[in-house]
Amino acid sequence: MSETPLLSMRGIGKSFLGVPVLHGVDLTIEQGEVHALVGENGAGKSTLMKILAGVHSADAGTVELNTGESGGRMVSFTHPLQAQHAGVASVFQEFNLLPELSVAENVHLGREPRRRGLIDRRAMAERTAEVLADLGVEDLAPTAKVGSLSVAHQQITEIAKAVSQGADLICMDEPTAALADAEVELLYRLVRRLKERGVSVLYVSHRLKEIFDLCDRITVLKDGRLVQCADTADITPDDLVTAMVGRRIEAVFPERLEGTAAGEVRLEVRGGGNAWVDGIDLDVRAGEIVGLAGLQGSGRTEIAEAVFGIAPFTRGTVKVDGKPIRITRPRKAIGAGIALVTEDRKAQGLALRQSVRANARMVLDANARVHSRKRLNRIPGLLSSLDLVARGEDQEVRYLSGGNQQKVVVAKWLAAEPGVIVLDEPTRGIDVGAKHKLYSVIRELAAEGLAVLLIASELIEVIGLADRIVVLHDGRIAGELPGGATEQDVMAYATGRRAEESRPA
Amino acid sequence: MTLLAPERDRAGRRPARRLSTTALIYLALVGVLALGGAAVALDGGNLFATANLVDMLTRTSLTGFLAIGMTFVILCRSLDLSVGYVAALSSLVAATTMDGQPGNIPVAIGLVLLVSGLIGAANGAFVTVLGVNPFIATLGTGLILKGYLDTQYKGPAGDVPAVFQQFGYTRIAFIPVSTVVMLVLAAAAVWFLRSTRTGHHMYAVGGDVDVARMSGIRTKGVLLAAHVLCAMFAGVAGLLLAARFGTGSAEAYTNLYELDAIAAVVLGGTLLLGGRGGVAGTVAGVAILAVLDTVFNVMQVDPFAKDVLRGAVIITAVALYARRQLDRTARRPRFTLEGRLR
Amino acid sequence: TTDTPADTPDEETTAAESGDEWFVQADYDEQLAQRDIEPEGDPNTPWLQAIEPEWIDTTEYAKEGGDATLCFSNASVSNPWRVTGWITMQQQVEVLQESGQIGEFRVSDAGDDDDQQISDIQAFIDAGDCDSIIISPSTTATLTPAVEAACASGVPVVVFDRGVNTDCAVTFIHPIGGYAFGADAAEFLVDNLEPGSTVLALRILPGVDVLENRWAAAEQIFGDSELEILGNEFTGGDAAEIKNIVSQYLERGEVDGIWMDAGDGAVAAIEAFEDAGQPYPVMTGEDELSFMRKWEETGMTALAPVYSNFQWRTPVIAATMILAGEQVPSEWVLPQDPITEAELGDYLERNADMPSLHYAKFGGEDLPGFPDAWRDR
Amino acid sequence: MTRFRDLIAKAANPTGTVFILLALILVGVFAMNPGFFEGPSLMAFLKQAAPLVILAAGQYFVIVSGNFDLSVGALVGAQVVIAARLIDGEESRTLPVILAMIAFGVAVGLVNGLITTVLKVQSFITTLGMLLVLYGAIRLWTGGAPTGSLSEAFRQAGRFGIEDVPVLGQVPWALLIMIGLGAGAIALMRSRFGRVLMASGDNERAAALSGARVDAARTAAFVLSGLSATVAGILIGGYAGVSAQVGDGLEFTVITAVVLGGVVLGGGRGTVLAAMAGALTIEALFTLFNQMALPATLRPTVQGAILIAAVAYAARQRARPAPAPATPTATATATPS
Ligand SMILES: Nc1ncnc2c1ncn2[C@@H]1O[C@H](COP(=O)(O)OP(=O)(O)OP(=O)(O)O)[C@@H](O)[C@H]1O
Ligand SMILES: Nc1ncnc2c1ncn2[C@@H]1O[C@H](COP(=O)(O)OP(=O)(O)OP(=O)(O)O)[C@@H](O)[C@H]1O
Ligand SMILES: [Mg+2]
Ligand SMILES: [Mg+2]
Repeated sequence: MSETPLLSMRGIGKSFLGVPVLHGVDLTIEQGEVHALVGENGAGKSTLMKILAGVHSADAGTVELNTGESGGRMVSFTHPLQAQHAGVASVFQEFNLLPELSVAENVHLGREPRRRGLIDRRAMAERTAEVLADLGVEDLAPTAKVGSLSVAHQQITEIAKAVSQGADLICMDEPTAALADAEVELLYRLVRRLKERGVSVLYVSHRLKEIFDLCDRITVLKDGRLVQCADTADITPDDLVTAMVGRRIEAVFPERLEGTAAGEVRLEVRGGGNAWVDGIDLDVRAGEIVGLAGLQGSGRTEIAEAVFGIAPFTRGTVKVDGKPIRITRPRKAIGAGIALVTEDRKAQGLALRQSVRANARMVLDANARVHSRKRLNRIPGLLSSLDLVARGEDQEVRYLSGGNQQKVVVAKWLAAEPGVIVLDEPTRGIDVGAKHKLYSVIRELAAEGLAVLLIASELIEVIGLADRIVVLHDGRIAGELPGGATEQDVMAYATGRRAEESRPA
Repeated sequence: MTLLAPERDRAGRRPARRLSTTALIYLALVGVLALGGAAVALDGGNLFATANLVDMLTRTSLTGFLAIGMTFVILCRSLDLSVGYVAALSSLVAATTMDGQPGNIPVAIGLVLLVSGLIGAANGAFVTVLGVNPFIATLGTGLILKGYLDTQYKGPAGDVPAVFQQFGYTRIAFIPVSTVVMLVLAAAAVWFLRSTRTGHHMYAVGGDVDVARMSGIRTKGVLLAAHVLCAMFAGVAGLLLAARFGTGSAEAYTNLYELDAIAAVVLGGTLLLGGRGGVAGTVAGVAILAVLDTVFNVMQVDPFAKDVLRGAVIITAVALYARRQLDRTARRPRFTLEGRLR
Repeated sequence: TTDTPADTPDEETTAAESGDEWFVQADYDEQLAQRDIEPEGDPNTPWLQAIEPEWIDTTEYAKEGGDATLCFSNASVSNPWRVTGWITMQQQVEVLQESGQIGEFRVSDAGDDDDQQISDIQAFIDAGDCDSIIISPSTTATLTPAVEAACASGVPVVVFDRGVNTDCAVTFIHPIGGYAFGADAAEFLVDNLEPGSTVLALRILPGVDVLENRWAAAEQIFGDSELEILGNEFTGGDAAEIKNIVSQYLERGEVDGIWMDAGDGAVAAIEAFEDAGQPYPVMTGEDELSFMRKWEETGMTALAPVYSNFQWRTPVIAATMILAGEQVPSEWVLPQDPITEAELGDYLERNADMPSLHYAKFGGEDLPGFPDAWRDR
Repeated sequence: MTRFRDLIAKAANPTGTVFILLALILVGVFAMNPGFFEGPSLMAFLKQAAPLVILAAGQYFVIVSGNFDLSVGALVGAQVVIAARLIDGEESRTLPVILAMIAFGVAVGLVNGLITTVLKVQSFITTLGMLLVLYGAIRLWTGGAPTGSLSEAFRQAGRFGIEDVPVLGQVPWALLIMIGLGAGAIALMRSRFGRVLMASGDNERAAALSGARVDAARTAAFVLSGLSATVAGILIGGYAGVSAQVGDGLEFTVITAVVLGGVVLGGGRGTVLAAMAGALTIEALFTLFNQMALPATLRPTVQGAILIAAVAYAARQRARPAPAPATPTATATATPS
């Protein structure tokens, strides 16, 4: 690989709303290589990729692209289309499909094949079928409506869309996040095929195994800075983790606060089940942090939603503080003292155009049973104890950074003084400082006697914070581990490699 | 390469086939015809007598033109409240340009399409460039046109030559020419939405502008095109008015044609939120309204009772569609009944 | 097939109103003169009177056996004047049905939509079983082709109220007209106000010919007078709008006279003077009862010009006459006398049971449904 | 200096735009007719404006929760006709009929709300259908034109006021009712209900997951709109009496007013005060047209142009980049209140 690199980005800087998220990052990608971009949540991987794809424009730095016959030239894309024309295709982290259209229409959206000026649907279907066949996908009809597909098939559609653009460089942001094992296998084949054809791939993933299986080189980002760029052969998984995290894992999580003791069972589920989960037995005690671990799609969010009454359990029993209760709506859950920090804070947690104050008191305002003057008066104190950074309580939350938005969400629930709090991916997409703050908040909550149910995709978070870890596999509890268990143990259950023998049927 | 229907591998079994929305609406049309026919028959009449068929079909043409145009903008998640004014203005432009001279007809048609197209472009520009909500933008355009019409034309003006009046009056057997033209344009619109890029992209723009933009679609251009087309169809409606009236009439805007058109589009199964539906459904929606009107007319229903019934029918129909859409977002279950027994 | 009588480029109309001028001197002169002509016929049945009728023979339409099917295409019943007239017409029809002259009476209401009315008329033609078609056109010019088509179908056509630009109908029934209405009102103001007085004109809508004619005549007369016209405003016939406008004029200065092109909402205009603490203006409204009652109550100087509501009786009678082969006037001009202060008490007494938004000269006192049909509409 | 900057910032705020527009129009009116600002004529202006302001407040609740109410014009008309027919000149019936009207307004709002929230019919269609139903039903009931007449007592609220107040002349009841209801609306928006309503319009799902009864709040907004139409009907009927055309087209005027007030169709943004200011602005604009003796037929044109320009201006303001946020270094913790 001595020729000029396909892509070289130099000194890329980017700020959102005054908060820098990338500081002078360099990235080079050679022709035909699979290049991994790794880093913690919020490290800036997606942002860097979006700059390359023309979704965002960089505040500083240069991008030199060496595709096709045109020699190296400086580019600065202001629109995804420009990037596509220059040979850079992207599969974004958020889905980018139109559910009402068919697979073929989505794959060719904006680039419909035409015959005599008219859309050639036959060609569209044929080419889509070819692309899919090329990718080794056999069970996806080009005419199927995307809205009716499984998440995995939608992801495949996205990839097919990128591939069909005939790009020299394809960027994939966590393409396997929604895929089951067999489907991941499919993606492996797919990436290798692209590589054989001389296409370069920029591969963003949190799954270390994939990175070592697939990638030639690895670039590590941390807090928006380039930490390391190495050949895969020259680095071990342990080194990589150290590079990503930058400190020893144990040091990351605050110690359990003094005086925290597991008390009475506050939340008890027996044989809980609905269309998405089954046979759930769960106890969360006062002062206890229970982690829920599992792969994507294993049903963690569904348990949270069932406990909170969004998609209630249709079988089994739930007791809160010893009292049996049928939680059929969020209002009932809130009345019973349960709080849920949802996984998607923008769609489910915040009214983005309202002020910090309005959001923070939303739960109190909406529920007469928890509303009180005393609690309202506590809100400012609550916000400052969370170290909220904002111009004031009147600022609209959409102008806050992700971490601060999350603090507002947490504040709105704490304002209601719940007895049980369920946190679904509370640290998703927020920066390290804010994460740390949240970790200590979670510890404090436990110390105050709350029962905490914590869902996190980052295994280390569950391992580092939870007193007990309940591992899900395919909608059922696969096993239970003590806090501090190894990732391998958790993964053994999560992947279904190990099932708990001792569990009652 | 196996091309399994994805539904099957997803749920493990093929769900009961659902009728497409358009098919459902045509079924509804048949139902309305049957019920209406029965009601009229009980009343001692015959809904399918030539006179009534002609009446029904004639009613479809004017609303048809407006509703087809409206379908474009609604598909793009926009709206046009100015079509009634555009139609009125177009009837005047047509009639004054023709001025009784058959030779002027081509110029007049061209001018009408130009003027209405420009108004549509203005609507589109307000929405896309100035970022004004379409409801407000087109309401504003409507007001501007109203002022112009009231100031400029103090009543009917212009004179439509007899040749052009044929457009409004001639029939082939019991099918009025205007209805044939409407159906031809509807077919063209179906083709346009299906086969041209701009038409196809309207679904994308209405479905999700961001996705459309990220896929390289010039969303503003598409929206603009939808508005231009909508206004041009309103221009054609104005031509029909001119042909029917033999003159141009500013007063035509008082009939709230825009609301009729929107009602027909929505009855036709096009989502008011954009991204789904089509002209085929719209034609059925127009037809349903026309059948109802004819039935009311034949049965001598009080004109005010007609309004009540119309309002009720529109709400009921949309409520039924909404019901169908509810379960579409449902998440796929993992533990169905058999899962539980497992 | 084609429904147009077509190919008859209407020479007589092309010259007429293709422009935007509403004033036609000849028509104006004729209408003003007609006001002073004694109509033929019994003054007790003004709906059967006619001014300078030109009787025409209708034997070609004569039909044996009575029980005729009359088809009526109504523009709308969207304002109180039309509502009153429509009730009168229905009552008249009942009488004729009882006497066996009319069998079925079929109606379409176009809701003020010209295009709709064209369809309605076509439907009558296509049905083929109408013995006569009665049309109250929603707009003059636009309904012309449809009326021509009705004529061409061979059945006798009766047009009333607003006209059309063709004389193919067997008879066209109407009161004297808009110029006379506007002139009656304007002359009254000129006569009852000092030179230099101010007058505000309140109008309903622009662009409606009967209304435009009223204003055109008034402008003519005001132009020759020494009255100062403060403005002419469109109110949409909405009382609140009328009161707003009058109040605003009163804030800026005195208003001595009010000219209105129709009576609905006249009371609101009067109240604006009361609320502003100003003396009552000299005022012209219409023979609408709430105005006439207010007029009597306040004792103000006023006139109720009339656009004869009783004309709604005439068309059905005319149709039966035609079908009986009797002569009818080719243009049936009905009298249109304004109600003066001297007649005010009399008309109020005769209509004592009637609701507001009823028209004093509705001419249905002798019909069997009186007074319930109008009172409990 | 900072105060001045604050002022500029407020003005640039889309919600602030309406106050500037109102001020400009009033300056125009003053230039044409300085007498406008004398007590009595100002009072008369406010008396005329009161119904629209009250309707704007009602419509605001619906719009801010993410819906439309196109049926208010027809409802105002219906209420006036109902009042005239049921009272039929009998003073003693005034109060019972007003109660019946309130019940009717609530019922119409409730039906609008339930069809929209329970049957999931878009409010545009629901209220369009309701418009047709009300328009037709009321005319069916009265045979096409209003019958009966209003009592003197009924007309008090809309027509009269506290007489002989120094400087002002008559202080209209309508103005007092407007101020009372306006204050009530502002208070309501600050109450828990208002906050829930606002949140529901901004992010329905987040509100529901916070335990808000989104559907109930939205239905309540329609009921409030129905009530505001009832009060507006009482005032308009009282002000000018019955006519067949009353209420026609009011729905578009009132939506225009609310939007001029910077309230965004789609929900979650704007204040009720600004919405009411939008209604005053429209009324002031009509007054200005009148003072300028602008030909009546041209007025819609000017109105349409101003509407588009004002909304485009507000959209521009909104699209501007966010105000400079606090930098992480200058940690400004939320101010304790
Ligand atoms: N549009 C935006 N506006 C404001 N802040 C943003 C925006 N997009 C990203 N950020 C912030 O920039 C930082 C980097 O985000 P980015 O999405 O690039 O992280 P990432 O490395 O892809 O994380 P993950 O692994 O969670 O996907 C985060 O703190 C995020 O909150
Ligand atoms: N059996 C299944 N097969 C495929 N997709 C599923 C299945 N069950 C759920 N999903 C979908 O996968 C996505 C993630 O599922 P779920 O929310 O249950 O996972 P989770 O364990 O909470 O993971 P995460 O919170 O990390 O997304 C959802 O969109 C869900 O609809
Ligand atoms: Mg990312
Ligand atoms: Mg989840």
